[in-house]
Amino acid sequence: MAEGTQIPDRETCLDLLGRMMLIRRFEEEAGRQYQRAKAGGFLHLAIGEEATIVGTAAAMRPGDYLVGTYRTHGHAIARGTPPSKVMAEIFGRVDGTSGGRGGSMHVFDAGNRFMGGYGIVGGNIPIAAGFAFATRYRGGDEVTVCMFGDGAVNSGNFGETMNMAALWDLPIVFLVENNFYGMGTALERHSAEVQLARRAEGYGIEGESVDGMDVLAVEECVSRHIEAVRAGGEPTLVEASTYRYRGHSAADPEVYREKSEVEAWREKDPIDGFVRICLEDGVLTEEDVEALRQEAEREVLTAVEFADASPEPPLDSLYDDLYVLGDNTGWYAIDERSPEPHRGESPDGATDLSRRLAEEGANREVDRDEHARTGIKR
Amino acid sequence: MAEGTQIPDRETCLDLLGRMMLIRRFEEEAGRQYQRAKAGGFLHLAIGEEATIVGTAAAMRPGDYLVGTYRTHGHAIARGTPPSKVMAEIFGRVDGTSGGRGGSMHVFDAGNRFMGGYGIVGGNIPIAAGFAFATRYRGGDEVTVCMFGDGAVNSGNFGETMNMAALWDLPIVFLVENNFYGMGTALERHSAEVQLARRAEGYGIEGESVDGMDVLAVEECVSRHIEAVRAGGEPTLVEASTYRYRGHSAADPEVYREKSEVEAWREKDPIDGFVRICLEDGVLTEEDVEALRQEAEREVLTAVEFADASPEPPLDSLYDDLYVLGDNTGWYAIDERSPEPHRGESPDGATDLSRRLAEEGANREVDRDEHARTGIKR
Amino acid sequence: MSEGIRFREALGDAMAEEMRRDPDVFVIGEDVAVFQGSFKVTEGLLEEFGERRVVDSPISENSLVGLGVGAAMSGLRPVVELMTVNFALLALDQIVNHAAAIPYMFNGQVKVPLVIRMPGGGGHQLGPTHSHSFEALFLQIPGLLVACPSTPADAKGMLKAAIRDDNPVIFIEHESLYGMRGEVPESEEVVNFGRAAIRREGSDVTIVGILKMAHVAEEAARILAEDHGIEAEVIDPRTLRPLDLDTILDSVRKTNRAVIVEEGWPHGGVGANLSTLITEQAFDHMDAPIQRVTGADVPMPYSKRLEQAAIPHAGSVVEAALATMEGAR
Amino acid sequence: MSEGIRFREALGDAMAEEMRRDPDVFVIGEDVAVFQGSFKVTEGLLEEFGERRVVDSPISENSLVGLGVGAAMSGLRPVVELMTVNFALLALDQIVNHAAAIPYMFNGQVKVPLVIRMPGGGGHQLGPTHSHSFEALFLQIPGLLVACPSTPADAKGMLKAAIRDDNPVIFIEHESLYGMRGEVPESEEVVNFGRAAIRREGSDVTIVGILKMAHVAEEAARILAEDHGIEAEVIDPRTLRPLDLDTILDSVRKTNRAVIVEEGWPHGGVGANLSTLITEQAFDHMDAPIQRVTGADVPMPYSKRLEQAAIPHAGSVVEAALATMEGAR
Ligand SMILES: Cc1ncc(C[n+]2csc(CCOP(=O)(O)OP(=O)(O)O)c2C)c(N)n1
Ligand SMILES: Cc1ncc(C[n+]2csc(CCOP(=O)(O)OP(=O)(O)O)c2C)c(N)n1
Ligand SMILES: [Mg+2]
Ligand SMILES: [Mg+2]
Repeated sequence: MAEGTQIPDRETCLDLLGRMMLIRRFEEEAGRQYQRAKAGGFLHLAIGEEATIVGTAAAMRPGDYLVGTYRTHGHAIARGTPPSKVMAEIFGRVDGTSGGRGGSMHVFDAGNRFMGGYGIVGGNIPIAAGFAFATRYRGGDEVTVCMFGDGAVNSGNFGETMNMAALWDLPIVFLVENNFYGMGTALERHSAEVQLARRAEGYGIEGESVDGMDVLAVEECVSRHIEAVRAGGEPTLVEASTYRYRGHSAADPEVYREKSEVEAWREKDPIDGFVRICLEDGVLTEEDVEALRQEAEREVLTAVEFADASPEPPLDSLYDDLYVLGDNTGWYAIDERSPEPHRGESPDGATDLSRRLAEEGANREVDRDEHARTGIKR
Repeated sequence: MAEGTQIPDRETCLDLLGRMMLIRRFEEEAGRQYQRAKAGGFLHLAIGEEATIVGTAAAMRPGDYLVGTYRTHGHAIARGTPPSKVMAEIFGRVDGTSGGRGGSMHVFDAGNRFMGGYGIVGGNIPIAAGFAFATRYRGGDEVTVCMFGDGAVNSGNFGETMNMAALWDLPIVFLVENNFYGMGTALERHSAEVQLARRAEGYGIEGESVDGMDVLAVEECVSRHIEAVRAGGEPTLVEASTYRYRGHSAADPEVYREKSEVEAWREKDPIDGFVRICLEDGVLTEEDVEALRQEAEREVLTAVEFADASPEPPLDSLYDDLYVLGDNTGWYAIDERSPEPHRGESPDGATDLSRRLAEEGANREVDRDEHARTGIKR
Repeated sequence: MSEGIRFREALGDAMAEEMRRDPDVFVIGEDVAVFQGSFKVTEGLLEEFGERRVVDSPISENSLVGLGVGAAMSGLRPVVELMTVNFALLALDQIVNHAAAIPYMFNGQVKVPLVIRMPGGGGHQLGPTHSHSFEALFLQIPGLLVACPSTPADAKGMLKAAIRDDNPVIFIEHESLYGMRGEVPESEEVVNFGRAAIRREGSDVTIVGILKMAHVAEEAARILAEDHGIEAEVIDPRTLRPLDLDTILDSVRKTNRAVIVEEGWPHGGVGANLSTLITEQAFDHMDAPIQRVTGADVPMPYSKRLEQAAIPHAGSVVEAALATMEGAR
Repeated sequence: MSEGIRFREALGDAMAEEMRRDPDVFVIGEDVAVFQGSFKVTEGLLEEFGERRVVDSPISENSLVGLGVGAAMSGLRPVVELMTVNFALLALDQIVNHAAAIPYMFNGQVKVPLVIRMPGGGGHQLGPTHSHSFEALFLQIPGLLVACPSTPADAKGMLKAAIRDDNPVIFIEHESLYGMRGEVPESEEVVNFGRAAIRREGSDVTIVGILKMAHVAEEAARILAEDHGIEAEVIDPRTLRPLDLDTILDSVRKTNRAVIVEEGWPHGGVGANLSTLITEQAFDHMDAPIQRVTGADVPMPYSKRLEQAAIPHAGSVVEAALATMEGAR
């Protein structure tokens, strides 16, 4: 922990620690459920990065916008999204944050101003600037925080959007979750300048690095940036150094790093470290920590039950929300399995043949080749 | 002119001045020919930017690669491309550098290592890095110089490629021709940081600004960078401050700047300035300058004659060079006007109907609406 | 000089009216403000609405569109101008993976009421990188609406409809049409999508064309009538998504013959899509194979002669129509 | 476990062999080296060829392809891996306005012998941004070659042909096929483009499919034979540019019926293009409208049930084939 950081009050400590423990436990469970084939696709876990996530979320007001990547279960939860809805999304169920349409990479919860969940590296960056643009346009005082990985700073969007945001003084804080790898490519093998906060310089704005394993340091640093921006300052770039203990996604053989490196980072574990100082300080007791542990356990198991009980999306919802129907769009699509255009006005556009074939497809044993579960995944 | 710059020998002065005067005269004539409808499309003139162009070209070895934008008549000429071939390209004729296929924006002369001529802002940047990559791959000592405008630094490609080049130590010098406008948008209205050389910092490489109206300063600066790169140094970013006297393209009403600003820059005219110091120094005489003027006049008028005499591309060349024919590609296309695929092996793939209709289209009075000649163009 | 206002003015009026009506509408793009628009479509907007609502963008197409997507998700109604359709390739990730996908992938929690306007097409000797017709690329993408107006009245009415619509709209303008004049109805007239226009009635052959090719189709129909005594029905679908296939099918069921003319490339083009849809649904009505007249299958050459040879003209459409008549049995 | 080597190994072997043969061939892409390729296609290459020739790239798709274009113009033969086809949208400007256009627009002064490999397709619950089938987008572009192998033998032979070719090649691999095993001929075997493969002979109906859908087509043909006594001819075009239309037309002239199955979206798709080309050239031979079986017209949903409903299966192909039989007159 940074020198001279003040330990906050008991309530704040319980909150920060509770959120970190909940997210950690959630992620572990998501990984387990994935192994049990409850979830499909990719599963990007952020275990090890909880201080960066929770410290940032704690620095935000309810009305502020948080934008993340495809590794954002924790971000949504830290913003207030119920874990059960995140788990249901991972399970692909109707009660998921995105109704099972988006999956683990595309969690979204407008109500809690967790604004996604984006699978394209760097794709979230200009969108976040759009939220900030809208805030400035309307004269609001919300700040947008846009989080992305060290790999994303090399995407064209990063430079383009940094310039726009700085040029127009958009109320946004860019936050690099530097976990030292973009997939299997180490920071120094993908970025010419490894002090990522320096990327701010070319745009004439401020950059700052913070220890992303220290929740208090993150909270303090990000708060400072958010409030400076809220007060009308220029956008800034914060680099939080952190680490993911797990592979990039569920089936990453991790040939690109040494076990010892992972171990060394585990020594700096954000949860263990925070527990230690809270206990040392006396603001929390062992019993407090145990209570939080049990609470996290309970919430996560409830989330799994909830997700399991939630129905799969019905087949006739396949075209729902593709278009907002209105004067321009009374119908939306020519489906492949019926020669008729689907009329949006009629709730039941698909022909019987169409429905029957879709059922068949959906229910059919999925022909997974070996890499779908055990093999190669990003 | 920069303090303490040494005036070079007579031969060098004649060369630098001669090239600048030739390019200036060429550009003026191209503008005139465009007004007379000898050329179509866009015509981007670089009048005012000759010192940056010639100073850079003079710093290069014959084997080095120069990559430009869509404002590159002068760049090609400075590299050694005959003005007549550039003019013929502008006229859209078979003897043009690109056989009339590319036009003013897409001049290309592999023989003189002028590597284009690219219409997409920023599109040339990674391609230039590709040349540098190939040089490094082969162990050659050529350096690539990639030139682009102040507007192009905001393109995604700029950041992406700067990082790659710096990461892999590619033998390339990036050179921003900062003429203070991207079309009608002034530098301070498109770029958060107006000292464009500072854009290098985020990639951990060196940036330097130079007076782009001073051919000796440019030559000195760019030479230094090229030779440092050639010696194995990291890539660098040079910002040359310059100005285009004319509009962005041939029909730009220039509402975005004051006449007085243009006048102020004309005071710093790169040709006038260089003539002045050469005369003051005594290295050149008035007669020398007059001889160069006449030589430029002659060359440019010859170029126009040449271009005028060069035939239009024949219609049956329409599909030439679309594909390199080989084992994979014996034929290339299904044309719209004949139901037969065009066999590349037969020199005469088009059917009679196809040929007749194409002739008709090509010869037909072109239905130009008002903006084609006098109105709005980029 | 013909009557009415110019196509570009109609577009400008549409934006101005919608901006007056709805404070959430704003315009952003390269050189739309101080420069007044590279094709002068946004002329006067800066003066009336100021810098807050008429915004010059850096040359950063993907982020420009992405910023529009985010602003639209926040409830604003951005009209993003891409200077030309050619640069849309740089923004395609934001268009396809974001604008088009977001409402669906986030289960309808947010809308993306975004208009992306872009001039396109060939004919002005802009060469291989600056002459594209990408209608066929955009019509593939579920989640987008795709508008292709061919008259000043449609330009205005459809742009107003696009701005009011809650879906992301690709709005393609043909650079050759900006100077065209035409009568434009009074201000509140909106031209809703998904309704093809029958530009000329006829019973012998159906000719379908969009953008500049809608006019080429009409010209061909005139020649067919005058020189060949053939009455062509000319249809301008106006929007490719949604597509008013019914109007086209009704016509084809009457004429039993069809020609589709488009400026884009032949493979996988607008014509290929329409031809397939028509054949699938009116197979028994077709007396001859549908003829397509398309741009040549090459990057657009700069040379005027080659360029004109690569772009469809009325003569080719006439030949194609005659070919459908020959094919009759 | 079936015989032969896996699809991904076949691709890896092709690259390794070509790299041994030609020192100008190199491989570049995100995580192709140390990580061994996100789908392990480049496994072992770093070890054999070293960092100079097997290069991990930052996440910078447009510049990655652009760098490949420049390197190819300099005479190298880059094999660029885009981690998946979904990210090709970010590189489309370099693919269309540069790789495809440059040889033509610079009048043949330079070649662009570039291969861009990209895994694609749906079926693994990767959701709306990660499940695209963009074959129909690439086949539109003159200047590109487009390869879509469906077997390990083709994967190897076609990738070798692609690397030796002097044109820019889009090489699409289906993620579901990487684990598939098959016999692969000895090393110097090259499978040239523009030659469709007849996967099964039959005289009742022609079924055309690429990538994973080539296998779905074969499965449908088996069901048609076993359950319905219908003999389908199954054709895998293998390359969409050049397209071996002759082989397809020969088949259709024999069967008089056709079904096209593709994973991509229905509008302007591979099927629409093929259907139009077939109808144009074999109109008099068609006894029934050509049937298309395509992916659903939505961004790919994540939910397994919805995703499977959005992807074509053999059952739909069988239904479509039966429909062409019904339509007979
Ligand atoms: C544009 C794009 N390119 C490639 C990918 C594949 N991909 C997914 S995550 C990832 C690594 C990203 O690394 P980083 O930004 O550091 O984030 P982290 O995964 O470490 O959180 C890559 C290459 C992608 N999703 N989007
Ligand atoms: C990607 C892209 N966006 C927009 C354009 C249209 N355009 C052509 S030149 C230009 C301005 C470029 O300014 P700058 O880079 O400063 O170069 P300059 O013209 O001043 O030499 C623009 C916007 C383009 N050609 N390519
Ligand atoms: Mg990372
Ligand atoms: Mg400029």
